[in-house]
Amino acid sequence: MVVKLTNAQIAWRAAQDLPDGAYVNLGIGFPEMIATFKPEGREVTYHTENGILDFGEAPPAGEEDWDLINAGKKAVTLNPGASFFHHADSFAMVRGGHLDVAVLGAYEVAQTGDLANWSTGPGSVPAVGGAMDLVHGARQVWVVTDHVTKKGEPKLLEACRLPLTGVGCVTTVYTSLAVIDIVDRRFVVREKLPSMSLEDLQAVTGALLAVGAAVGDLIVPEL
Amino acid sequence: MVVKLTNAQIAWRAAQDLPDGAYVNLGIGFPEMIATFKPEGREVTYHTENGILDFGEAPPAGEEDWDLINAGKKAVTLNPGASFFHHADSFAMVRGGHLDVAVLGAYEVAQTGDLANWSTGPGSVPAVGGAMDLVHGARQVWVVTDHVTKKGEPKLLEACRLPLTGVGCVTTVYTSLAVIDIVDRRFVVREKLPSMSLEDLQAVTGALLAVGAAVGDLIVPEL
Amino acid sequence: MNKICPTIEDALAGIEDGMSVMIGGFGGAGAPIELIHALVDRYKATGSPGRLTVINNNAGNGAVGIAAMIYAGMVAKMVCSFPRSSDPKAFTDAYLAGKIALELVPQGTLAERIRAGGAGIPAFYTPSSFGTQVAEGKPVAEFDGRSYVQERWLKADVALIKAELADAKGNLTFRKAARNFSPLMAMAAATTIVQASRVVEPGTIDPEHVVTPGIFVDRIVEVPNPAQEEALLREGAK
Amino acid sequence: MNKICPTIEDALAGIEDGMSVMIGGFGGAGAPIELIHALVDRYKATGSPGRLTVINNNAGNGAVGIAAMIYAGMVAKMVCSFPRSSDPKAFTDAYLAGKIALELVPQGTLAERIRAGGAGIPAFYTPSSFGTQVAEGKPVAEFDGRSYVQERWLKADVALIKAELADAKGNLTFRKAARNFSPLMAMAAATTIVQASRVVEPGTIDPEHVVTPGIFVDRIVEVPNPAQEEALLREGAK
Repeated sequence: MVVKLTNAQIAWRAAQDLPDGAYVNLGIGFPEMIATFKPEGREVTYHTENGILDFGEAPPAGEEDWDLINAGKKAVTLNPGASFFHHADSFAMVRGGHLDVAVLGAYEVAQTGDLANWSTGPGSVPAVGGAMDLVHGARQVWVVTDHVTKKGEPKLLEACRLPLTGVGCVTTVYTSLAVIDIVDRRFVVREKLPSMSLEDLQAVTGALLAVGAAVGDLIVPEL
Repeated sequence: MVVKLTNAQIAWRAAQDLPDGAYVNLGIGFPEMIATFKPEGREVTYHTENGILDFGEAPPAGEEDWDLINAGKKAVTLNPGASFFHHADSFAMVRGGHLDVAVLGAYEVAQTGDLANWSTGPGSVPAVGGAMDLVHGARQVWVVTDHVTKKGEPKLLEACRLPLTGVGCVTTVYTSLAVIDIVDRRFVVREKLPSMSLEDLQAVTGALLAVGAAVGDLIVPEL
Repeated sequence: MNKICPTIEDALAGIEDGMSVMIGGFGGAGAPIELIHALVDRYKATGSPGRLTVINNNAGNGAVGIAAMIYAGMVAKMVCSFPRSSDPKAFTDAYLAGKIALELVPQGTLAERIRAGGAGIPAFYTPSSFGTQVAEGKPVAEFDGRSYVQERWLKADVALIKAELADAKGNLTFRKAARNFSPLMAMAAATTIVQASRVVEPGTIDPEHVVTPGIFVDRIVEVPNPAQEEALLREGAK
Repeated sequence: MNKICPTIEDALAGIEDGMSVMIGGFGGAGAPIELIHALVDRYKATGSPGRLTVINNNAGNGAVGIAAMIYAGMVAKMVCSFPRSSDPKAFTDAYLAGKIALELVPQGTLAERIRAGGAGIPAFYTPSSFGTQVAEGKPVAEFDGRSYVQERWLKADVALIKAELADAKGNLTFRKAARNFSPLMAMAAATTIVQASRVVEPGTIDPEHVVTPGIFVDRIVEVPNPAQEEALLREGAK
């Protein structure tokens, strides 16, 4: 049986691809873990929708300033060179193509790059936040996600079934089993767990997997 | 023969109508004189397109700071409570309806409120500046002008002949002979020089003059 | 042109049934708690102002701030991007019971629509929400081969915002990420009402450091040591 | 991510024939004279970059700054609102001789188009210029009974701007009304090149006082005691 990656390991793997000097927005929750695993020596500047550029780690417990929070409403700190700005300027950064990478979670991703991550359908309270802006602004849009749902159903599909967050926006998916780029409306496997065959991966994926050059081994540390 | 008002006297008359507490943009040149004649005790905050609110008089000669200028590129000073902002915020103030009054010069004004003040037609270098924004942003748009051209032709017309600055935008015209409001696409005389009959005024005006309630006397001090 | 009001009640005068009210803040940062609760108190005492449309990024948390407005029954509609919080019960219950309407707007579109309202831009195009349910019924257009959704400006009768410094002319600064939507809302509301932690003399705020120029502000009331919504909630406020 | 360049020439690297160049400044306030003249010197020495489209509120004054670019023959087109100045001979002669093209844009529309370029808004509606020659050929639309003109975003390959303080991360402040178009141009250009009167350590500029956050800035060169265009002209510069 394949031992799939933990969320921390998925976050670690995505973090390895952060370009030096990049401006990055990490979505609320799971994607936020990526900051923890930024490789040494690489400089990354984090943006949060609520109006801070270049924020740092969480403060020690008890030292929070609740006017200094990120989009997930968690307390943060500032790095030297940080700045504050209002929401329109913040989303000018997003929509205007000034971010290098945005990372989000997903309910479903389609081979076309469509993303569904905001609504599980009627009956609940819908909430979209900044996701619909982020997916159309950043130069690269990454998704971090388990490869399948809790019920074992594929999350990577030919077409999304749930309400869309954005059309043709996702560039790379980091899953618990593989790293998959979306190229010309196809899932192209860049890396997969070495313990798994391509056929195994295909079996838990809802769309045809393509292979670019060689498929690398997805190897991550114990975390 | 009627002694018409000087530009200073026209500016003085317009200044008497500045509402207390108003935010006002005075166009380059002649309209700028209005600030000189602001009635005592009335508080008016001046806006300039190039990003200053609440600027004051010109500094003494030799003490100019050429980074502290108005839209006419003249050196100004700051009042306590002044602020700087960029051009998009500055025109948000203009276009967004935050100014109470904008005052401009005119080549021609039509009874419909159309204004022509930027181009004398082909052959010269066209230049429009901020006028096209100002005429559609401020709550009141005043024109200060001689009643007729240098050749004695009417400047108040049924329809403008020169290229328009804005459509249906002018609310009041302060001329060298009269104060005329534009109401329901008609020129309505509010005041005229006492030495002049309505017929005399009509004779130098290129559109029918209406009379609202009583026509007041346009009386200004020697300046 | 002294915009300073002696009391919160003076500052809030004229807010009537059925008005639209923009309220600053993102989560607890920037929430004008004292202004909101004075309005809730007025509603409880007089039955007005009710049937309000409230515009905020969120839809209340716990039982304070906007959640208190919802519990009091004075909110008919929320316009927001993220009507969830650590404790969204006030809104969730009212919404699922059909007692409150929701206009869901992507966060960046919400910010831009408010700015457009303040800047006299009646409509603009954005890529955000193209091809999604949120864009249903909205005009779309293609520019340079890419598809965009047309969005309309958003204005309001009143904005309630929290500032750090204010002067009598209405110039404002904000505290850290409490800035968020507040400078935009100040532009987009017919009447902008500000609670400031400190009122200073005009000229005290460096003209280079003014975030909201006074032209966008109508009334200011000083509220020293204001409550912070998130801190309140963590202290267990009900 | 140190954005500081050792020399003006390094900062200006990569500006090529035919590019669009936004240049900050309104009149002489904010004109990045040293950046401009280094580019003029390069053109005179190498014949490149020529055929530039220059975007500025004005079109040069006297014989310095943008006027020097025009005299050198490196400008194919001006996009501006007011191509007049106390001494507009450089532009006027070139324009009347048919050697330079002009796109005349109302000042507020110019500012908003540049902001839209930086903010990812491909088009917006404005009342400005409706019913005038300037709006000819542009789509119009009615909103709430009022007529508006559709305007497109404006982007550029390069922005040349003048700041007061800058840090290695690209954060900027400006000096008084020298701010004008510069923060917008920094957003709208693919490469934003800044001359700063003083380079400071990151953290020196209070995060509340940053006017242009570093994300909008690519390269910075320190130019202490920069020339001020208006002052130069009044000193009789040729």
